[in-house]
Amino acid sequence: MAHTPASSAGTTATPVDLPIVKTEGIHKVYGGTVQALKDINLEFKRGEMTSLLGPSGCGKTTLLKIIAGLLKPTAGEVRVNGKPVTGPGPERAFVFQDFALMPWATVLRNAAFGLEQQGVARAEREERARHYVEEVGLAGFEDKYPHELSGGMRQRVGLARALAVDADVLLMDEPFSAVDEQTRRKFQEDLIRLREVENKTFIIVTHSIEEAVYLSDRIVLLSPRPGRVAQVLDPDINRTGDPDAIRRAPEYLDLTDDIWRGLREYVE
Amino acid sequence: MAHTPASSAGTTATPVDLPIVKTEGIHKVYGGTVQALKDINLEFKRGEMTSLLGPSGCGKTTLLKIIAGLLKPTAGEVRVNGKPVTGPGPERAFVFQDFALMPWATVLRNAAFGLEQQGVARAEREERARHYVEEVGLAGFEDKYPHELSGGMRQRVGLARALAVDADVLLMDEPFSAVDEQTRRKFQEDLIRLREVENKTFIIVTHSIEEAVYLSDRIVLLSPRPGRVAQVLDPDINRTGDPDAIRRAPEYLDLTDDIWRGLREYVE
Amino acid sequence: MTLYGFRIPKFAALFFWIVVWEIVGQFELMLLFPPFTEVLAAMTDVVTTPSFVEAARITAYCYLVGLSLAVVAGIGLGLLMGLVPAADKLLNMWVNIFLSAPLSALVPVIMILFGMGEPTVIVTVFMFAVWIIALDTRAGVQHVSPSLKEMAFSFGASRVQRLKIVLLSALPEILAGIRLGVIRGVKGVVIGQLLVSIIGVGALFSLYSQNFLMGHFWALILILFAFALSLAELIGRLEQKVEYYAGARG
Amino acid sequence: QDDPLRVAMGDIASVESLNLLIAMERAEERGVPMELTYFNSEDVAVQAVLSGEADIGVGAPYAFIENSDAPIRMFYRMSTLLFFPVVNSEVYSGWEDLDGEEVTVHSRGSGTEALMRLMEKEHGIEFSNISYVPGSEVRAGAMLQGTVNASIVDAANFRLLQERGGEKFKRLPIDGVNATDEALYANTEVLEGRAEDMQVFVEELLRTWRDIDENPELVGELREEYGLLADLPDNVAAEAVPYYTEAVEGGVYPTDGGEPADVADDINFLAAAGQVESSADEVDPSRYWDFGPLEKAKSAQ
Amino acid sequence: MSATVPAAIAGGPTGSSIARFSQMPAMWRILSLALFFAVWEIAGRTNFNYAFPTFFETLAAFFEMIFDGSMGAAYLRTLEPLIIGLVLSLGVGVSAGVAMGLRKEVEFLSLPIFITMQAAPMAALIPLITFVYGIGLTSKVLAVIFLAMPVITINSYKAVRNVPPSLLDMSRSFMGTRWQQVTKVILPAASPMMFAGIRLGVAEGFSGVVLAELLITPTGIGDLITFHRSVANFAHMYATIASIVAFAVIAVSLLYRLEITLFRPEKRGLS
Ligand SMILES: Nc1ncnc2c1ncn2[C@@H]1O[C@H](COP(=O)(O)OP(=O)(O)OP(=O)(O)O)[C@@H](O)[C@H]1O
Ligand SMILES: Nc1ncnc2c1ncn2[C@@H]1O[C@H](COP(=O)(O)OP(=O)(O)OP(=O)(O)O)[C@@H](O)[C@H]1O
Ligand SMILES: O=[N+]([O-])[O-]
Ligand SMILES: [Mg+2]
Ligand SMILES: [Mg+2]
Repeated sequence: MAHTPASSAGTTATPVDLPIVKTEGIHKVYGGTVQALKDINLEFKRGEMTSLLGPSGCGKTTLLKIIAGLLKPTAGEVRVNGKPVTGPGPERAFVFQDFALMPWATVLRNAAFGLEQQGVARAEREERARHYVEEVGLAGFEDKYPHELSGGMRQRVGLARALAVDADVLLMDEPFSAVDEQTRRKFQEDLIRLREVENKTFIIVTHSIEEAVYLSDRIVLLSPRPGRVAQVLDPDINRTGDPDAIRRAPEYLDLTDDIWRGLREYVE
Repeated sequence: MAHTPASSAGTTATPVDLPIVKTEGIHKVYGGTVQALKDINLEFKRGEMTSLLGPSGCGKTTLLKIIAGLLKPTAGEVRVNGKPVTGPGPERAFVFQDFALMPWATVLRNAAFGLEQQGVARAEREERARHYVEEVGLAGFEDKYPHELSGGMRQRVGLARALAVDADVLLMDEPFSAVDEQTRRKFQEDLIRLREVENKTFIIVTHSIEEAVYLSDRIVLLSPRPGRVAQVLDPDINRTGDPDAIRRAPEYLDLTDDIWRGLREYVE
Repeated sequence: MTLYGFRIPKFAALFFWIVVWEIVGQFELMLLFPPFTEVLAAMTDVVTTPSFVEAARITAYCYLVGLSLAVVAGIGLGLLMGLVPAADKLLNMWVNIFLSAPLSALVPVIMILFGMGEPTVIVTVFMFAVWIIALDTRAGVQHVSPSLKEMAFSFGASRVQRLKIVLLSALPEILAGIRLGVIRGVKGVVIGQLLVSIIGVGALFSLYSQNFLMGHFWALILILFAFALSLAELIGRLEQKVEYYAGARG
Repeated sequence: QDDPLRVAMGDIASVESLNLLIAMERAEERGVPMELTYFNSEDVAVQAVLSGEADIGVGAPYAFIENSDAPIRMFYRMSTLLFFPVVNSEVYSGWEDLDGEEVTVHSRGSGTEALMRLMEKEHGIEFSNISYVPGSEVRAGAMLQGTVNASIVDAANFRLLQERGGEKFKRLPIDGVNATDEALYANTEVLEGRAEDMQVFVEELLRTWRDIDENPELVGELREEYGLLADLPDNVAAEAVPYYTEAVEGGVYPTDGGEPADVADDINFLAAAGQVESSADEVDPSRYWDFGPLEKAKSAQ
Repeated sequence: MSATVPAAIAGGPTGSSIARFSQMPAMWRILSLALFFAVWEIAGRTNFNYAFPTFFETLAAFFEMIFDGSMGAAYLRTLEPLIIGLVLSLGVGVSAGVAMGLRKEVEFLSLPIFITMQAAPMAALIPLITFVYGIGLTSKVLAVIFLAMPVITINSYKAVRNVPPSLLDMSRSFMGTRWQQVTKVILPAASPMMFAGIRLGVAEGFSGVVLAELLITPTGIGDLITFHRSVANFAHMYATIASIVAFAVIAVSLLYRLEITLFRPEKRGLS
């Protein structure tokens, strides 16, 4: 089951191996009757990429939004850098499944939106946003509007927006689900490369076992409603070098099969 | 490039190894300017499962619809069992990306729709539809309405409808793209099993390299617009036994990588 | 809405406003509002006069005839526009013009063309209701999932069958259009009767205003309002049923 | 029994319509069924007569006939124009003061407007604006409140102004105006097709008008006898006799039902006011009037 | 439907140029107008109704009224209550709608009123207004407000309510204050539907002012209509009615243009 909680209280310095995000006894009940999450105790280490995997409706999105501070848990607490979360904070940034771009704003303004709300001056925020728009591979598209982009490109804007605010933790809810297979595959490879450049902590919700195994340092499997932590796995896969090599590593294949055997029974 | 055409003219008997579907010099131009397909010459053998794979917008759907008789080619001809196609016919059945179910009809009535149009009496068509609804794993859901089903289950209804008319050729346009990853994986396994029971010819459009390699006897790679046949591949993978074994077969992995290397440059 | 932990039902707000109305009326704060109790008292007076029954009959008759014509013509027109692109290009502009035109300005024309009595009121109801029904039907037809149409075609459905599928698929939009048409039709019947000639409810309005019967006037207005709202609610219910039955479309 | 003769009024019946209502009752007693319909303005009533929804209309549709050549003809002159131009004496004292000022009349194309236009010509002045406020009582009310300072009202409301305002309101002189206020008209088909009924009706109109001319008190008696305008509040009903007494004195109700010379006067008046383009010299009265029923009725008496 | 025959097969270059020609919306509009006017002209010439003028008679009457100044004067008169009423409806309607969208308790109290006002035949109130406020400007302005405001309010309310929840979450997750959320996300996201409501409201406002001018006292356009009807100048009456209909339609489409140029940068150049 869940990891044993590490000592957490009172540390002001946050060494690299201490958890940057910690959930303690999270419960979530919707409308008094629907128990979505039950006693979630998890730790997310700085600089790691964690996937939340589980059957549909098990509470993945709910958990991610609680960590983001967008939802309040019914019981329990989320701590980021040791401080309890009471709402959204500058150290966390969200990437949305449906992109959540403003249709009336250009790529650049969308990417700079987090900074705009923080009151960063126009010239500076546009410079920073421009940098990340390039980093996610959209150089030249700065003045386009979202409806002029494909799904994959729109999600790249969402990613640039999250990167631009320079948060430590990136929370992504099925970021590739509205994107076609081949684009998705490319995106995954880009994400691995991006991780090497940016030292961020990623928490990704996904339905894809391959994606989880391919991308993450750690996989949290949730059980069907009420969502509990069923298993925490640490794939030991070398992600340096050719990304294609990962997909044929025996550890990758074994883990994928393992997880599939565990989840198959819940499918339909 | 394309296979050498087999002798085609005038054979009334259609031995198993003769192509059941043949496209000859298919061109398709949309609205006078958009050339979607250019000179497509292909043969589909009876009982085989063929995947059409290619970057977005390369004309996969167009080709499938031309074969189905839903679209007219600008030039060229499709022959099914040697007879030129002029429109939809009873020997071909289509499975739609968005399921195309009638929301006001029950699962059973949806599955029986093709038979209803053929004028089959109610009792008989319901019996046949019921058989296929069970075969696709929806026993017990006959009287439900589509909105009461999950995406995967809806597509199973679409499949049952296509099977019920007992067509020789099943044409499927990204049948799993609106279905979540885990369901999709299950569905693929079921499709392989179904193929063993029903002796049908399948033509499947997909974006997923893994899916194409996993499922098909033959893969047709189309190049970006104007779509031409870039390559025809015959994966030599043993599909009997454990379906999970396929995903770790070296031939499977090699072919997937090969194709990805070819397609990657077209992505975004 | 909850207040101090208690759930307050939605209609409670209406009671609040009725109380406000009564206070405004009692203290004569606004000329427009006589005390609500006075209006209620007039209500019984209004519904028991013989002319009310006759007015209600004429009004209901004109309304129902006009609305039925509008439903039939609107669905037909919408289908035509949805299915025949050339017809759409020719007619769409007019449907939109009539939808945003001040139709009350047309009543004098209708009056001259159709006479002073019921036909004009019927045509007015028709004019108020038909365009929105046509436009919604058109939208419904155009939004029928192309794959559903292809499905019917590929499984060998006949023309009639395919038209049936189009109609059934467009049903939620058609009903939404009819609901709007029903509401607009009530406006039409009132405007028609006010402008055209002194028949039906219009006659009662003149009677009350000539005799300075404010309470009666309001009572009649409330009856009309209640009629319009109940009709809209009724169609709304039906719509929900279809929406549920049809599930999430597309 | 015939279909009733349907009379279309452009307004709801009031005290001023009692003479017509009495004549209709009397015609009914002589076997001509009559029916009254109200429309919400005079021009709507004309449309009703034209389209055959009513047989007889109330009004003076000269301009309408001139412009449309519609087959309708007037056949009985019910009243002459007796209006009182009134000004607030604190503001104006004569016609000359109204030059460049605003006056308020009943409606576009009404006799009140025509009268004011004629006065403009006669006195060589020009109003800055003519605004329309239907209803004499409404205009009188506005004058009492001081929101209107120059208007034109009927006898009853002129009396009201004098009662309430005394010296404050001054009547301006008008000379030599003989114009029809209200007449009865009908479709030519009706005039021919139902000539006998029309004759009876006109006979009763003449009789009633003469009776009232002799004795205005009769209106009150007959109202009760026939139960006319029963739901009229008592205080309003009590106005009837004084109103007719005064109107008869003022010569509002001619007893001859009209004659061709009146038509010429009407046309001169309306032409001066700019409402018709014809001039009396060139116009044949039969374009507007059918004196047939009136002549027959007179000779039958 | 989808099986359109490619132009290349249908008729070579001619076929495709016809196809391209017929794709031009302006051409269809002109064609549609021309057809309508032709039918009007022919119907008028058949004299099926004494009061039905031909199209050209109407057009001549229109220009006559333009040049003699009566049309201009009438519009000046009509526009006064219309503009006052619309400005008030816009101000009150949009703020009330947004307030209802943002605050539950405002919604609870006010929504039933506006729903009633939108669904009910508010025109029935016009005689009542006259009754109470007389025949002046106030009554006409109120008539405009009664018809225009409900739809503006309800649409503004729905627009705020229909802002995609993920956009709200987005603004919140990037630390937007409530004020930033409202000004930077809710209002821009709500503006298309709000403007749709405003367009409907303006159309209703036209209806209101015409009704007022026909029912309360004939002034402006209403006066032109009734006057020309009373003297059987039917071509003038038709011209007046056609002009107010056209005016309303043009005003509504200009409003749409304005919305696109001011608030919808992403749609510029699309239509
Ligand atoms: N606002 C809400 N009110 C009531 N129930 C809700 C609400 N949001 C989610 N739920 C329920 O809570 C459970 C968990 O929902 P959640 O969206 O977190 O699941 P998920 O794992 O993200 O599912 P999916 O894989 O389909 O995205 C589901 O059963 C859902 O129906
Ligand atoms: N009705 C149409 N009119 C004009 N162009 C069209 C039409 N349908 C498709 N096209 C164009 O033809 C090309 C091929 O389209 P098609 O839908 O066959 O591609 P596809 O390979 O199925 O793409 P995807 O992978 O995105 O489904 C595309 O460039 C598309 O834009
Ligand atoms: O009655 N109307 O509100 O149009
Ligand atoms: Mg989710
Ligand atoms: Mg496709």
